[in-house]
Amino acid sequence: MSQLLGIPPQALFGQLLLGLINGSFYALLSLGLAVIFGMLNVVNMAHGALYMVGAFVAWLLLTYAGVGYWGALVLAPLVVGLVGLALERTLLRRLYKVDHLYGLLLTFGLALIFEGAFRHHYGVSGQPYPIPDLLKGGTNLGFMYLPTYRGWVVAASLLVCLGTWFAIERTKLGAYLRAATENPTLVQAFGINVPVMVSLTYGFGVALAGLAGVLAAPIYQVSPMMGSNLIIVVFAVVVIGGMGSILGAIVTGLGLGLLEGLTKVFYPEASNIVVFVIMAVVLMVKPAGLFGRER
Amino acid sequence: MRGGSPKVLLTGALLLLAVLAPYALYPVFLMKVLCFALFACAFNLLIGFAGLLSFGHAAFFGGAAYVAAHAVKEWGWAPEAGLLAATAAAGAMGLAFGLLAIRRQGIYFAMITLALSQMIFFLALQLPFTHGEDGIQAVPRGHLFGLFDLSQPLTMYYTVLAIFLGGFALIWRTVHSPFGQVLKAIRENEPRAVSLGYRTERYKLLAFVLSAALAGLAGGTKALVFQLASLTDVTWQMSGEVVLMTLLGGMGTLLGPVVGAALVVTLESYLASTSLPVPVVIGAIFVVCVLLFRRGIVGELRHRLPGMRRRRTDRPRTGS
Amino acid sequence: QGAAYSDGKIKIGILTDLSGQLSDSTGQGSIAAAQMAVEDFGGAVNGTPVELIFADHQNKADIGASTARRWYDVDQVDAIIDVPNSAVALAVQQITKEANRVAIFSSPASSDLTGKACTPNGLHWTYDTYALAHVTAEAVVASGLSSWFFLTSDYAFGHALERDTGAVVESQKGKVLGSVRVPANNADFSSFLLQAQASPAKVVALATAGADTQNAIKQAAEFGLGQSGKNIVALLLAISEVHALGLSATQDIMLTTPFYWDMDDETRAFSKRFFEKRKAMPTFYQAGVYGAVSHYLKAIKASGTDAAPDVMKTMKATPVNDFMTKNGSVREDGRVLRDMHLFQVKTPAESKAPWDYYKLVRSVPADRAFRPLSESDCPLVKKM
Amino acid sequence: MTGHTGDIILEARGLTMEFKGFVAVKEVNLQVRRGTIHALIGPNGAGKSTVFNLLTKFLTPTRGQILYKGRDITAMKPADVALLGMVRSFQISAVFPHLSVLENVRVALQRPRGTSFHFWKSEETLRDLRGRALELIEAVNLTPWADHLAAELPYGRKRALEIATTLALDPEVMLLDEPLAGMGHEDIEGTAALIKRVSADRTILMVEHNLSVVAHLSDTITVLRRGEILAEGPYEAVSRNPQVMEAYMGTGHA
Amino acid sequence: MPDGMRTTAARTGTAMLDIADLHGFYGESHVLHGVNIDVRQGEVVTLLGRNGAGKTSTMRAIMGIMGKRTGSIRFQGHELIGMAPHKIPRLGIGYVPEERGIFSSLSVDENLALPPVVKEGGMTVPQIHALFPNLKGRGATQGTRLSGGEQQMLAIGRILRTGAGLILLDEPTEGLAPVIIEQIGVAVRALKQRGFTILLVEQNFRFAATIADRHYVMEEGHVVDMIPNDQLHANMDKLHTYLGV
Ligand SMILES: Nc1ncnc2c1ncn2[C@@H]1O[C@H](COP(=O)(O)OP(=O)(O)OP(=O)(O)O)[C@@H](O)[C@H]1O
Ligand SMILES: Nc1ncnc2c1ncn2[C@@H]1O[C@H](COP(=O)(O)OP(=O)(O)OP(=O)(O)O)[C@@H](O)[C@H]1O
Ligand SMILES: [Mg+2]
Ligand SMILES: [Mg+2]
Repeated sequence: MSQLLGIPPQALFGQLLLGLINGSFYALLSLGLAVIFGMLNVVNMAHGALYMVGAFVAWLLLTYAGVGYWGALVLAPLVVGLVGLALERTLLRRLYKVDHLYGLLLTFGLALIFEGAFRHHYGVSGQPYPIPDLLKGGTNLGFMYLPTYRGWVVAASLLVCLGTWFAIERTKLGAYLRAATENPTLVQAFGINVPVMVSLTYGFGVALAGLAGVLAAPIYQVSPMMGSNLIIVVFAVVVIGGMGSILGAIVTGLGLGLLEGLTKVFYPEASNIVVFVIMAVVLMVKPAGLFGRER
Repeated sequence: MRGGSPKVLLTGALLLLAVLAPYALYPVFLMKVLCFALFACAFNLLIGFAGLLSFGHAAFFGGAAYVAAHAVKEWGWAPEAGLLAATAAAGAMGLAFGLLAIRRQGIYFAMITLALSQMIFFLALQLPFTHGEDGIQAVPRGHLFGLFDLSQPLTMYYTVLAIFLGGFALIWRTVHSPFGQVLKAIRENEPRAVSLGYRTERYKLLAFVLSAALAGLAGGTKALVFQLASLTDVTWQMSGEVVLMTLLGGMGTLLGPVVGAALVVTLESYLASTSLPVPVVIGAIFVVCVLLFRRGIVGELRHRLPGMRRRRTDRPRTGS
Repeated sequence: QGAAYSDGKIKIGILTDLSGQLSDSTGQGSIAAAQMAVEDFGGAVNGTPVELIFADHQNKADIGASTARRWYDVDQVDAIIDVPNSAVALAVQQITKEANRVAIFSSPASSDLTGKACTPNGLHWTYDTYALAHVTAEAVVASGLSSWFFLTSDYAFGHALERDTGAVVESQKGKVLGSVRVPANNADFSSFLLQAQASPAKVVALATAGADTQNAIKQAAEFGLGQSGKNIVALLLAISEVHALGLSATQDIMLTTPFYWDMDDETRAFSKRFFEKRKAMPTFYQAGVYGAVSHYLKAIKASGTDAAPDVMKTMKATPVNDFMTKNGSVREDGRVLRDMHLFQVKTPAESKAPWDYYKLVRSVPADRAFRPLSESDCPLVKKM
Repeated sequence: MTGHTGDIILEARGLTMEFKGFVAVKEVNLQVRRGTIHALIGPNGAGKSTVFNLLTKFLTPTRGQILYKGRDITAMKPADVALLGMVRSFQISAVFPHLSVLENVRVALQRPRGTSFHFWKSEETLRDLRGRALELIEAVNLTPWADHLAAELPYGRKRALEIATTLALDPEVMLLDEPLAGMGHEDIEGTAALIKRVSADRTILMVEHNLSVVAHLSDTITVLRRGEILAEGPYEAVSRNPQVMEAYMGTGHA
Repeated sequence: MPDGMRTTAARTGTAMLDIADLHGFYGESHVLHGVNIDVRQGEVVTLLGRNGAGKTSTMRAIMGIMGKRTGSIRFQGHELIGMAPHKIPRLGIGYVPEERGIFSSLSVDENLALPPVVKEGGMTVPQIHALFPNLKGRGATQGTRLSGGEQQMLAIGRILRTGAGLILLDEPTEGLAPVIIEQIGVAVRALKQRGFTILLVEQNFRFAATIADRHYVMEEGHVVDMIPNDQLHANMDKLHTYLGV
């Protein structure tokens, strides 16, 4: 057992890298949540389920339509986004006038339906999804063996995160979004169709979840319950980062991935709860989260 | 109580029904309904009368079940002592949760309670006394006050009924107490309550602790009824379930959670022996309730039947 | 004579998981297996019809317990069979004793069911954690792989497996070089796999279950654990899970099971029938349900009554023989003794047909596979 | 309330409030004399409500000091300020919508009793407050509404209810934020008269746009503009101040 | 409530904007009680009235961002009541709200670029900078960091970019220093010269008198009078009673 006690620095390095990989998943998922919360004030409890749907769509495309990974990478988020759009238009929209908590409850119910329906149809064992040929294999970095696919996941999700951040903070469309978050009425009075923008935002937010699902499919078994446990952690990430803060979601996602990675080495039993401990501490010191604004 | 004879009659009829029920229906089922009804009522005290949505109430319910089961099984405590311990433990947990969460509102409050309850879940999985995923099994029911043999189904039933009625009465009293008045005022307009000189955080905290303790009482009772305490009761899905019961029955109505709990428990036990996917049905009910019947069954009834709406002071907060 | 059966009916309840983690390896397949057993028995015992009912315990101990109670109290169920999920099984064990009926556990793992939680009314049919640990450790060490590293689910099931397996490894002069406790429902194993990879141990043993095992196996393949000379041993793995993961992820993994469809003519015959119903080969859990139902019906027929004490006595006195069980026996603590087998998963190249997944490494006879009575903490067992 | 009029009961010194670099209130020195009606006027966004929020501790000032009866209350919590006898109303009507009018007032009346944490007592223990509550309701002409939910009141009546609720606490200092906003003519007169009446034994600081009422009621007027005090004094003086005309009243009649 | 009087002056020309019997509500409170207003192409028209008279509400009703409204608002032949709020500005109506509505999460440049261009002939950014020199060189500043007056300029400037032919200005001089008010007066006259039509809410009617063609006076949610600018002096007493100053 002695190897575990004195961890050589390279091994630690490997663990940090893995933490970063996980963190990029957290970042991608919490980014979607943050976008949705920022614009719609809805805590999207269905996010984990839609992440699962994203992975399943990829699998279905492969199994029944012969569409491979790269096609799925585009199509699955699109499908999930359209599902989100439909949900927003038909259901969520009716709740904006009442307490935000009803949005949370509605999406909670939707999550149950999605997960239950997939479980009913496809069972729980999950489905295998192969790593695409281009990304098979790995590199021996000396201190660890890094599967190429994992490297791709980090790169892809960081790219999407930064892209989203850029789109929201640095473009015209992003300016509309930010302005509409502050004062939707006035933005409407400038001739911008805010309701459509809100729908699209929700669609985009859940499409991010769908994308995360496709990225996850080759790593995890594609199973109906894959999102339900992850989502609670992602919520904690968003709360720590500050609800609605884009940058907060990204930075906290990565940071917590790293921290969790370290915990897995030094005290693995606690690695599932470290996020919640950090959350409690952060909220005591900064009630609005690390990057959040007091509302 | 004042409030016209129809109310007295209704109360009497319901009581009679509760007393006679075990002769018609299966007692364990009834006891389960009562446990969940008390749990939902306790939860409703918070959401319906203080406007706070806790998404972590399973921690109190399930946590207290472990405490009761352990005290009775391992320490050989009498059932009443076990229940007391469970209630106190849940109250203490509520105090800890409350101190952390109560300053936040709405969604933040919900998320924080959710996260805290996840900690309790992991503790329940890890601590040796909980026996991990096997739970504490074969908990003896013992003799209440050393006199009544609780292994007799009817004795157990009437004990559970008494506990439920006690808890319900306490909630009723709380809602209709000076404290309840302030609570309602805070729910309606917190800044105004502050400006009148109420330290609203303390009131909300007390409400939270009360609600947690009663949820604990329900959980402890359930542990005795089923003679086990397991992880099921501390999962976040259980927190969601109690929200569903309350929503379905009617938030902020006293009887609503009872009706909601009875419905959900019946539904679950019915669905167990069909091939319908349980979560889908539950989820669909959730969605329909949120979209169409936000007032819940009892709430809608009261809204529709003019005779019942003499005073609509128990309505939940909506809007912003 | 039909009159000897309490309510003119033999009623068997299949309490199983129809929606949760275990629903693929038990669930509808368990029900189907039970139906096959009843049909094969002719649908009646001495003229008394056999009725089968089922329910989903949703992996909740309280739902399982209340279903069991209602079945006994209201529905006059005579025996409950299957019960995946140890927490539910332990609760049902207790209730069955109080109701004085019969429970035959074919799917749960916990060896406590015939240990400190044993009752005169319960049989533990197919396997248990002790057997998995012992058979795997003994057989793997005997094949020359003696240094071990554990990936252990951080709850009672995982702890028990690691403890029991580790003890056997060391008693066989093997070495446990390290272990890491994996939190439950943890989808990402990369960090733990890396720790395993860094260890010089030859064997990486997965003391995990369900989705955890699947994700661990999938990611072990991704991180090339096999290529780096590690032998992966899954302490609990059902064929449905191997099927779901595919051979490229599972190849070369070693696992212990009491049943594989392609062992002999009898297993193949049963499995073929089962496959026609379910479009999947039976798991060892489901095969166990068939055996349990058959044995119960045989005992009822032989004893001419459905009164639990008599039936239990007959079941314990009768040797167990069915398509999967050769010379099995039921011990006084309720443990069914049967041969267990260590298999290795074939490589995609070795696999010749769909579901052609396993090759036998070695078998361990019934008397060596299970916990001896001398070590038992079952209160029913009178110690000298 | 025996304090002689004339001494300073509420004072702000160098009060400054910044919101993320935006200075809403800047170096405001305000002295409210006991027993007077003091009006705070100024264009929208001048910082009147912010000053109110600062004085009643709903906001914490960036800089400056607040003294109430000579005591520094800058670091106090809002509820504690109310307990000291300084109670406010809100600009946007602040009633408890789903309590009845009677209950609205009673919630305020029950506070000094100290039984407000008693969840085991019956509501009936509050029954004896009914008389006093009805008196207050009568004072603002709400008697016919007493058993209605506050939500059912027309806007102007809600403002009246708010005043009744505030009065229930028998505050030494009342801060009224636009108490007449949204009221019809007849209500304005009645409410203005009510304010005058209740001011007899207390101090009132109010924000109000209705200049004729301000002129009629107030002893002193402070004009705020862009967070700063522009002018202060009796109505006659202030209304002739050209700066005030320009910034607030308009220069058209000069 | 008696109906507001109908103006005859506007009836003669073609009204660009024609508001008839407009009622408006905020939730339960009924704040506009039958407003009648006409504005012709190229005119500068003011709404005068005390605080709370309903001037802002009238503008919000035109823009369709008020809870509920009934009656008729016609703009160049289009009926605005019932139209989706985001379509109204696209007809060529620009709105500068009372509270300015500068977005704090946007920089000055982003604020300026925010409203989409709806018609040809809007000002370019250099032209706006020439009109309001204070905004030059402040592009990267956070919008709400600007002084109140500068925010007002920004709010007007961003609407000028859009090319909207009718501009609703709600109290553009509120809280502004006299110099800036003067500057805005210059700007409004310049706009008028370029053919813009302007509906202006003003408390400061001395300022209004320097730029407007006609004045509507509102009280308690309806129009009580209409005074052409050249008759302002003759009507000074009346105005004093209306406005209470
Ligand atoms: N929480 C806040 N964050 C940022 N700025 C604020 C905040 N609250 C107020 N302000 C700003 O401070 C200034 C003063 O606001 P305040 O509400 O005190 O004005 P007021 O004089 O009461 O106006 P009114 O007559 O409209 O009530 C305004 O410009 C406002 O935008
Ligand atoms: N959002 C709202 N909800 C309820 N009532 C409102 C709302 N906005 C304005 N009011 C009320 O509507 C009436 C008219 O307000 P409006 O803002 O149109 O007046 P105004 O003439 O623009 O006044 P000011 O000179 O203060 O800007 C007022 O009584 C005001 O209190
Ligand atoms: Mg029978
Ligand atoms: Mg206005």
